[in-house]
Amino acid sequence: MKRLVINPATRLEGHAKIAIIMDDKGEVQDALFQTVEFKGFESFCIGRNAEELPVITSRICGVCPWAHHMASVKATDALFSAPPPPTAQKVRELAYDAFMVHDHTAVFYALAAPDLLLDPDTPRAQRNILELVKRIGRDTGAKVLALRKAAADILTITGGRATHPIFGCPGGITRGLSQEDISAIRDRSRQLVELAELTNKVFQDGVASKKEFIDLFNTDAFVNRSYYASLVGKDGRISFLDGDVRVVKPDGSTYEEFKPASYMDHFEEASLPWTYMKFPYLKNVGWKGLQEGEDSGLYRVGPLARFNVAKGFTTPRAQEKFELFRETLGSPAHQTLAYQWARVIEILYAAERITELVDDPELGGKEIRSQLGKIGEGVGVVEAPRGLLVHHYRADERGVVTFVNLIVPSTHNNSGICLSVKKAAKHLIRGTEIPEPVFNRVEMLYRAYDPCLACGTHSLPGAMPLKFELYDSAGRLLGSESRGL
Amino acid sequence: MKIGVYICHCGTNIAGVVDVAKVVEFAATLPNVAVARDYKYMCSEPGQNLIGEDIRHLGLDGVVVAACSPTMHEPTFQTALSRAGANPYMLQMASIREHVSWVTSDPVEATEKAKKLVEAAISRVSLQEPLEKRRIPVKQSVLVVGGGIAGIEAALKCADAGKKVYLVEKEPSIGGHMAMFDKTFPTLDCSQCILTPKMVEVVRNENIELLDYSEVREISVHVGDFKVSIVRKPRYVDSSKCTGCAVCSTKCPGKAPDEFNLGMSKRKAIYVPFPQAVPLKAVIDRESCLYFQKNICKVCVKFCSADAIDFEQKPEELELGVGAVILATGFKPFDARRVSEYGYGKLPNVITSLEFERMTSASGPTAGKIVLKDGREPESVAIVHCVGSRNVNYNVYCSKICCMQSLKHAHLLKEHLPGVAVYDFFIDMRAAGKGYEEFYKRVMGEGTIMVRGRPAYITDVPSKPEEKGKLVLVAEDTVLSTVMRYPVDMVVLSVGLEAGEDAKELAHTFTCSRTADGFFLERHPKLAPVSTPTAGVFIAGASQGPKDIPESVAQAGAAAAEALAMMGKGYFELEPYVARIDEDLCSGCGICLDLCAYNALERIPETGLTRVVEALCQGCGACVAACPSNALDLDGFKNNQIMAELEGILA
Amino acid sequence: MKPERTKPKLAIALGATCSGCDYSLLDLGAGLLDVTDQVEIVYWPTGIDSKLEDLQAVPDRGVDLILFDGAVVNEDNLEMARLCRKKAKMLAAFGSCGAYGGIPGLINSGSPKKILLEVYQGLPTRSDKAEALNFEGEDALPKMLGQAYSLDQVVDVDVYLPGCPPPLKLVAGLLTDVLAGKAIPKGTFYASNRAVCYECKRVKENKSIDAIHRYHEIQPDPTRCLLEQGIVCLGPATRGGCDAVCCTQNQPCRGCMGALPHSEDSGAEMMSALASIMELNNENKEADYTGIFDGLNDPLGTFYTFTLPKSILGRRKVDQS
Amino acid sequence: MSERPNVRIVALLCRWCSYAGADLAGVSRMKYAANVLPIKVPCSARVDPQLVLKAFSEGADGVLLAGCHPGDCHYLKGNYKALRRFQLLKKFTSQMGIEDDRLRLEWISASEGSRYADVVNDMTTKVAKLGRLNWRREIAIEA
Repeated sequence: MKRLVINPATRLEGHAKIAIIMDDKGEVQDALFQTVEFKGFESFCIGRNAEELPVITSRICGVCPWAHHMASVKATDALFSAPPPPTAQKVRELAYDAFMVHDHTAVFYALAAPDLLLDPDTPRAQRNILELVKRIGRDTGAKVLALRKAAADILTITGGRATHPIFGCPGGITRGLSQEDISAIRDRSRQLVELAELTNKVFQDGVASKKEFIDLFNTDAFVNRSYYASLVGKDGRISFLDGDVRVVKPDGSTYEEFKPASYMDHFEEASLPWTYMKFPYLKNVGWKGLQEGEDSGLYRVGPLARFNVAKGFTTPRAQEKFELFRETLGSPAHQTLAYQWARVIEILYAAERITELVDDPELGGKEIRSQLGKIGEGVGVVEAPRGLLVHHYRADERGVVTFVNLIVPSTHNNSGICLSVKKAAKHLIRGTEIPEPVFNRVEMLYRAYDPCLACGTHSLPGAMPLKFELYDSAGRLLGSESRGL
Repeated sequence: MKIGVYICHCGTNIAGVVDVAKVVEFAATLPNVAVARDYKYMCSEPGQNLIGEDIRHLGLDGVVVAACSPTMHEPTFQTALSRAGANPYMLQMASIREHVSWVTSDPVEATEKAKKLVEAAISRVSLQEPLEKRRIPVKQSVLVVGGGIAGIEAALKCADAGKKVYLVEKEPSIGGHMAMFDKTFPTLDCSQCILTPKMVEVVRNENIELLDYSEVREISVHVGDFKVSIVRKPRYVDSSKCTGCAVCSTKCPGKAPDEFNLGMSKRKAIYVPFPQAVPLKAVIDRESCLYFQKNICKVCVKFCSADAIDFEQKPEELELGVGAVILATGFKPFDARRVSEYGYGKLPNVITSLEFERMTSASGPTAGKIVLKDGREPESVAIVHCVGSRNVNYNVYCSKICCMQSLKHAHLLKEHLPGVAVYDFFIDMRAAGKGYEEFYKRVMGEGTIMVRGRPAYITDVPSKPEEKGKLVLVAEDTVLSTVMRYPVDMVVLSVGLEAGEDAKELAHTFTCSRTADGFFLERHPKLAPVSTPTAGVFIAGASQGPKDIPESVAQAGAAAAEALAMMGKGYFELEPYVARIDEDLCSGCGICLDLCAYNALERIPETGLTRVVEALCQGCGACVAACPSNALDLDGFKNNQIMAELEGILA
Repeated sequence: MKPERTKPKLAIALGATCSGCDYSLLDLGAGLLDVTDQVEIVYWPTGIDSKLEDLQAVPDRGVDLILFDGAVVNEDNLEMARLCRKKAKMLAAFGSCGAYGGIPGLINSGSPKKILLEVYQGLPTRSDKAEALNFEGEDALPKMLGQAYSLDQVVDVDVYLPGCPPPLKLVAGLLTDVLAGKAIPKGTFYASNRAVCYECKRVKENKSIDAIHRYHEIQPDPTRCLLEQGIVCLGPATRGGCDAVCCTQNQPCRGCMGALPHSEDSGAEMMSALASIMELNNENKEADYTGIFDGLNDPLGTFYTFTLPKSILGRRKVDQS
Repeated sequence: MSERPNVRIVALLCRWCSYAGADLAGVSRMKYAANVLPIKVPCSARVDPQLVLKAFSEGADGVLLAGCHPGDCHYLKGNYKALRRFQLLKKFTSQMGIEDDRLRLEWISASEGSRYADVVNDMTTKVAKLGRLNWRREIAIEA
């Protein structure tokens, strides 16, 4: 049996590993997606002033700081009993939509695109955004980057800067928008729509319209029939910031719908000795390990989940794409690779939504803060690009934090990722050899989730290096294989 | 860096406990130490020479003396360094006597501690820098604020010494309260008679520029050179022309209460404050002048042969530069109305001591007659001490002059109205002063009835027939310890002294502080009684605290002497410990600006950054510790020097 | 185009970080391409699929500039830091985490063991409270070092690029200097030597405050200095270079740019400054100032949000037990 | 003191009052614990909190700040600033796990030699009870 030496250096980037456990018959018994990052925010946020948490927790992740910031701001709204006035809400939504474009485009062009658009024979070393830019032509590349910068600009106008905003505060925002700000945003919103259309076209032409890709999507090994959870707006449509949490069964029917504040009655986390990551599952269904189907509490979040939970978008062009998506993949769509497509469509929605908001008279309002009320407890839930994000705080009467609980999307999806990997591995691996295709496929799979483990791992979402380890049932290491290390 | 370390035995004072040899041996091993010696008495001539020799021959650039406390001999050794051509501030002392040998019983512990202090001194001195005492030239001119007896005295003294003097008085005439008094205790010589010559001398002395009817508007406190701006109020009479003949006054139809007589008589709209006024010039009071009020009359213009009247006069502003300031702004009499139970202002024949002074003055409203409001002469008069003084409700302090003032009044009463009954209510008789006690005896001899007790209240409601039409003082005679009722015709309230209304602004303008009771605060109650924390600003007279005339005069002399000594030397010498700012690091945050007690920090208008006004900096370092960008540091106590000492002491 | 002189080699490596520093580089927009044209990126896990071998393959001191993004909290971070030191001609502490410990440095406010327990047992959504405590033992997982360190506390650092994230113009400044082959003195900070106040547009009038307010409690006058309005702003004690962006957003500076030159501890600097001007108008015998700082619930979190590991005390007292 | 505690207490003494007070203790031959290591500063307001933190991190087990009594500051108002800084600093040091008795502010006038001796002895006893602080800013990492 081939025994691979583990180069100690590989541990340096071992922020994510995949361990595959074989049974005695050499059958894949389990596949475990392992992260080793640990920061301890839940602990060192205790003792801080609650209003500082939006500042501190945004640093959980430099890739999706706005998601954490906004979840935290919403949690502190509740903690200080200070519902934000309409103007503040609208500025928040506008900024958040800009963030969605900012993040989704990065993910698409930096990860999905290289996999999907570059010739298969492209050497891995060149499978990156810079290479992609070279391929689609420097001009187009520059254009994409320039257009995307419009999103960064909007984030800077509203939040002072694109990464780690100085923006929200309990009960509102700290700086309102001037007319100059608004017209500056209006100009850029047009560029964002252009970017969104362009991106959708790229995807449509390069992927959605290609049979081989759709077949790949539909490959049984890459389909996971799980529960899905996401926020839905009052109208049952996709909403990034507000609404209740809805969970749908693998058959698409609604399993439960609840107020974000009661998340504890519905989610529970298991933690396993070999990873710092936690494994959430639906409390009322129960933890059956990495199993799909209706009896297993395993659920997934993120773009695909949003598509499977909600009944579409409020903006026309995005809704069009949504319907095409369902037509092509069915509903609910269990094809893990479909995450990418959903993501691309959401870019369009966010851009469209900005063009609506920018003309809303209330946007430039002066009332941007509300009175603080009783201090106590607060749960803030938003749809991060990668899915449901929960911030939950408690504070004493001085507003000093006494308790913090965070569930990040990639944690929600942890089980999902493991399941996908396991299923793919079972399908692909025989014996102790790890055949070539495993890498590409498995990699594509977890890239679909775009696990942002910075909130976990420090790679542009998904581009993390992979390391396989094979264990026997007794947990003895049989072999290992590294990729991208 | 070459450092010399010198450990003193101080006889057995140090060597008796500290193992000096061990300390020397240890010191010699430390970095930068070129030589380490010990000697029986470092402060002795040969001891100092030892240091001098090493500086010259070994070229030491830093010296550590481990001996007594620096408070004791730092100057001695600094001089030793200078004599040998080294900078005196390259010295650091380790106090191994007061802080070690005298307070530690165990020789081992003592020696260890001594070592640490020596090591600290060595690591500190190696970061010290040569410093020079600051010399700031002093302008040869004085500003005296206040034209009362203290101000006049101080002005004359400085002028006689040949210095230019500016005497500022806010009233139309100098003279202050003393000019209002009739007699002065205990000698009873006439106040005017002794004051007038001095007042006249003020105008005669060409070194004095009298700025009457003027006030100090602002002053920029720069030690040695104060920039003062003064506003001269318009008299509406051209002083250069007015002869003081007062014809205008006699013809003028406008009337107003006479301030000089405390409103007990009327004066004209154009008037000369009082016969002996200096300058002897008329002044027009707009409020009562028909021309200013109704645009009619102009009688004065008609009758002024000198045609000095000038209705068009405007306030004029003067800018002065002076080297020293003497504040002699005097006091304000306690307002007797505040003691409502004494009925002043309600009961017609209850008057204040100052009103009584005017009454007895020949030039006063009653031409020297002591009379009741109805013109009768009083048969019985009560004098009450401590009105507004020694009382938690008003002023806790003793106004000091009231006892003698009251005794003087008792005497004057007997003198003017033989046979009048005088009751003198006192708490304690405070007659401490040359000839005072004797005067007290004399007054008692004259038959004044001394009642030891503070009247509870004064009423005109009779409780028995003989009290009809009388003022009744109800007081406990604490000697007989019985409450008694004393019916009298007139009551004189001996009011205490309070800080002037303008004391607060003045203190602010001249950046000197005040004590809780509002009087100016001296730099040291014993050793610097006429100085203030602001170098070059001195205080004299009742503005510093209640005092009588001789004291005021003496203090005025002292203040003058201080100012003269300073100007005579020609410069200030200030410790070299000043804050310095690195403008490349200053962000202009302004944290330091308002916390300096001496206004030594100011914002540079162009850049918005901070500047240190060296002459004002006293070297406390409050701003240095506060400066969040480490742009400020303190010569002699630099951050790195103190840190070095710390590291040395913990090494 | 003809082969130009060999491009400078650039690498961006990661410790304990949110990777916001290097992710924000993408916001250079098209400008990013200009940079990438002129340098050879040998290693940048965030931006490109680079192999660690690529970095290891470079001869020692073979990379002209390595930006190290993140604090050092576990053995992985430590080994990465040491590898970077070995390979870099010039090693830059990139971002507040690398320079001062940053937000991950807040872990120094408690003991790591305690934190593990809290996060893995204490939380309500955890079903199996007993399990998962043998992390430290598990050699599959990198060992926690017991506290967070700034990069220069574990290896020698050449230049500093503070900020959370570092303002792009400062990053551009460093890259330009490197591309120009400019000699950069060791210990150079790519940030201002003056405090944030120097860049802050707010009007400064009188620095004496009677009460402390939290930034969310009042709506400050947008034109006047926040500190003068009683909001604890670390601007006066913090390096500029950020154009006072937080103050512009009506929020106080939290000090991400770190301590000024000659200063070791921006937190202490600010405490001293604040206490000096607090109740400045109430200085008299009677004033005992009890409770004047009751409003400041959390000095540690307020004055050391980004700089705890690099401060003078560095971390909470290590329990002798 | 019978058994000699090996704790070290740094005393930052203002030049005008407390240092003079310490001198007086010496002149009056009052015996007190040798654990105190005096450093002279111009005014209690000169003491930068960094100096105190530095003292702890450099190995001091206790730090004593001493200045003129309120109202008697040679520089008028320096000691008020010292007091306010002390109160804030204290809040921080206790958050950092430094026990209360290790950091102390006292008003000691030039005439209070005995008070200086008492304060030093009392503080030495209390700090000795707590033992050495031996502060570690960084847990050493093996190279």
